[in-house]
Amino acid sequence: MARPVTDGWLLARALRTPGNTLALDPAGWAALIATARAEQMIGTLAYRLEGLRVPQAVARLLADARASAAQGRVVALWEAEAARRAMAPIGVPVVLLKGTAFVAADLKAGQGRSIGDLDILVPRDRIDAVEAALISAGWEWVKPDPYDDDYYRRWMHELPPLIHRERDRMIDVHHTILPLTARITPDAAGLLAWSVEVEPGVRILSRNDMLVHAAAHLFADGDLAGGMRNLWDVYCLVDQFGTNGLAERAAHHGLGREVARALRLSAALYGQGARLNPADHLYLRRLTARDGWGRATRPFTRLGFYVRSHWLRMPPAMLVRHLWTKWRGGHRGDIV
Amino acid sequence: MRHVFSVRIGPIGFRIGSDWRAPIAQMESLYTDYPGPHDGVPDFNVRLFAARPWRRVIRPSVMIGGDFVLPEAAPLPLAQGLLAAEMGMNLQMALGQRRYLLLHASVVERDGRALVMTGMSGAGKSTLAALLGTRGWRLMGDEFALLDPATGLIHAFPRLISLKNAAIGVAEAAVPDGVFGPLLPGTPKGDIRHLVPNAAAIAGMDRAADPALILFPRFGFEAAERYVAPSEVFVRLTQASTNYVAMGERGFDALTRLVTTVPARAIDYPDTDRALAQVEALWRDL
Amino acid sequence: MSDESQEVMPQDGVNRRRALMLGAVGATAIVSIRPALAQTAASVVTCEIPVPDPGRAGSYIAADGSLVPSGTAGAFAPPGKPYKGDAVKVALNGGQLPGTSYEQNRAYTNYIRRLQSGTSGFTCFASLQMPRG
Amino acid sequence: MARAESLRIVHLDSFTAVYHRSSGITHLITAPAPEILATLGEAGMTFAALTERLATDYDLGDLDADALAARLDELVASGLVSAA
Repeated sequence: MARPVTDGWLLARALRTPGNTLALDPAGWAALIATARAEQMIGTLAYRLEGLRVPQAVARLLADARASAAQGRVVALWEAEAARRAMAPIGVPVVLLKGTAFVAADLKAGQGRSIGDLDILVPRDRIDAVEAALISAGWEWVKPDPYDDDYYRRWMHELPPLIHRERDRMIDVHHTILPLTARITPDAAGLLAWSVEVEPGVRILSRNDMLVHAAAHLFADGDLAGGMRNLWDVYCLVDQFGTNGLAERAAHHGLGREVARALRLSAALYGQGARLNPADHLYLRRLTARDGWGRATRPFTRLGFYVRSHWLRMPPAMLVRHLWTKWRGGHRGDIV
Repeated sequence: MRHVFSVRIGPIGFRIGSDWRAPIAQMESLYTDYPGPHDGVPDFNVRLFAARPWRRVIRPSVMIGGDFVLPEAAPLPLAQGLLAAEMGMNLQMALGQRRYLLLHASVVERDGRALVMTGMSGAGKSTLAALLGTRGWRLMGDEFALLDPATGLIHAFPRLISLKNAAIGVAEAAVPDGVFGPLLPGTPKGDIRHLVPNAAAIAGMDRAADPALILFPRFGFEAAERYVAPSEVFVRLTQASTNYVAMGERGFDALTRLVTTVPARAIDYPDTDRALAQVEALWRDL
Repeated sequence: MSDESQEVMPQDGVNRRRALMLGAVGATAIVSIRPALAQTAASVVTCEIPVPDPGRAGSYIAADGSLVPSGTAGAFAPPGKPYKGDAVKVALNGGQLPGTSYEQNRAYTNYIRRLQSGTSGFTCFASLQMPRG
Repeated sequence: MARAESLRIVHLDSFTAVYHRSSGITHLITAPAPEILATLGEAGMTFAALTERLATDYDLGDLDADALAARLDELVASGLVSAA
């Protein structure tokens, strides 16, 4: 390397070619670990580097991260099981999304992955029944703010978040994978119809739909926060299952462009590389905006993507109203 | 970051970065006899930074960041930058430590055996540990006991001793040759002054010890002591641990082993002299 | 493992049959340990814990915190009024509930530790198990 | 039919600490819960068999089936016992 890498590429290269980390000096290791923690990928890195002859201090730290991820997996699967038990009486299976789905099905993308909330997908016409079943099983509303609540119910693709009163864990109940205000409307019924059972009452999306969801979440919804991790998911899913039929499925959901971009960017970061267009480079600049202390960098690029994420989600007049309400409420959003 | 200081406290390495020189200079001076992180790689990072670039110079206030952060943590004035650094290090341990079961406790050692003192803030566990450290005991730490699930041993974590309010005068009188940090008046926790652990504590910080007695001291009452049942010790220590649940089965095994093999007593004490005598008597009777 | 394991787990045919109380419907035998740092900030000062649950008013509280018929030897009459959250917090951390003897305090705090979801005061108890300053 | 889940059980005093492997949650339980868990075992048994077995091993006084059912329900609610 001509000059030391000082952004998210340090992490991307370590994941792509673990053996190269053996050339790192102590400062390089410190930067890699801080970056991986900030991107919530320390568990992923720890599994990826397992067995390498890294310095002892690093080996200990990575062993801790693996133990922590293993415990996170237990807790995530138990939340899924709790939701299954709560929803069994109303006959709605739990369709797991994102991290919990990966660990439930033992996918490569789930190895060491940090998992926050439990995300599930349910049929839109059963959402009231699901809400009632969860509340009777001990989940409670998180947000008392009436604007937020109203906003969720009218415009979002999910219920306002619920938290379990004894276990302190959140559940996000989705009825589709993009906000209703977004300009793209994926086939939510099709997602459910093509889902596959991993055990009785517990299902995950089909492999192509998991990729479509990851891409939708990254490029048609969010501001790319957590993007390095999401693209690692994409890389692992493609590596494990290939892309057979993916383009057709993505087109069916109206997300062909987003899926194609996810494939290019994940290959650029973690795989064999890809032919990138100018916009792709801008995305990568945002995705890797992280320094060796784990700090967010490139504030203007981040701000641009933050505004874009809202633009995608809402019609302009609504966006103005939303940002105004948020601003008045003192929420500035996590843009820097 | 502009200014950087790395240090190892017991088994744990830290890298502290700061937008200002002053907190780093204070740490360099107070931690002067401490080694650096194993292999040069820190376990945790702490960042002291200005909320907005201009707040580096205009009414400078220190935000605490790091690998693990609590939302809504309030900034401290730059004059309390040393406290900010110490809080940042504690926070990394409280939120991020996964190798050792972390017990909010002070620990001293004699003959390879550890006395663990836990209880609410203000119970005097820091002060007692500091005083015992001058009377034939080795101070292992005043904030966290690091219980190793693999061995059942307690590892030392002798960071600067954090003395609050009345304890400052007590320690200054009892440890006249001690090295103290600057007096930090008016912090969110009252007046604070740090005491550097003595040479024996620093030189011995890589020696783990076998836990032999758990004490729940309580200051401000007539001298008394009582037996504490294992189940009560268990529940109280789960609540005195910031990572018990996150440690999973390793935490369960470590803690049940501790409470079923190590005796526990609650002691009330009216003044520190009495407390020290009570501790010595209990220790003799083990 | 402690010596008690022998007592609790009789080997078939060796020990004499030990009395086992199944308890009344509505009592509880399980307490779950919650994380000490991941709590939502519930109000500690304003919540209250009745001892015992109003549904079992009149019961006495035994040393281990279980509810027993009133007048049972070695058990304690219930306190007249519910305890405030902050008083319970102090007691759970080794302090004393106001106006109690040592044994009485232990019985009441054991009762509170055994509170389970659905019992009055449980949410308050749960919110008390928060990190200390 | 009910069975005890995969558990780590350590008897402390009048309370018993139980680690539930599937959930990662620690419970502190007291009589009669430890005895019920030990009797059920991971193989499990029916309610009738459980009642009979407990009555053989312990002096249950006047056996109250409702109370036993309530204790079992608590164990199911905590996740320590799975009903099948």
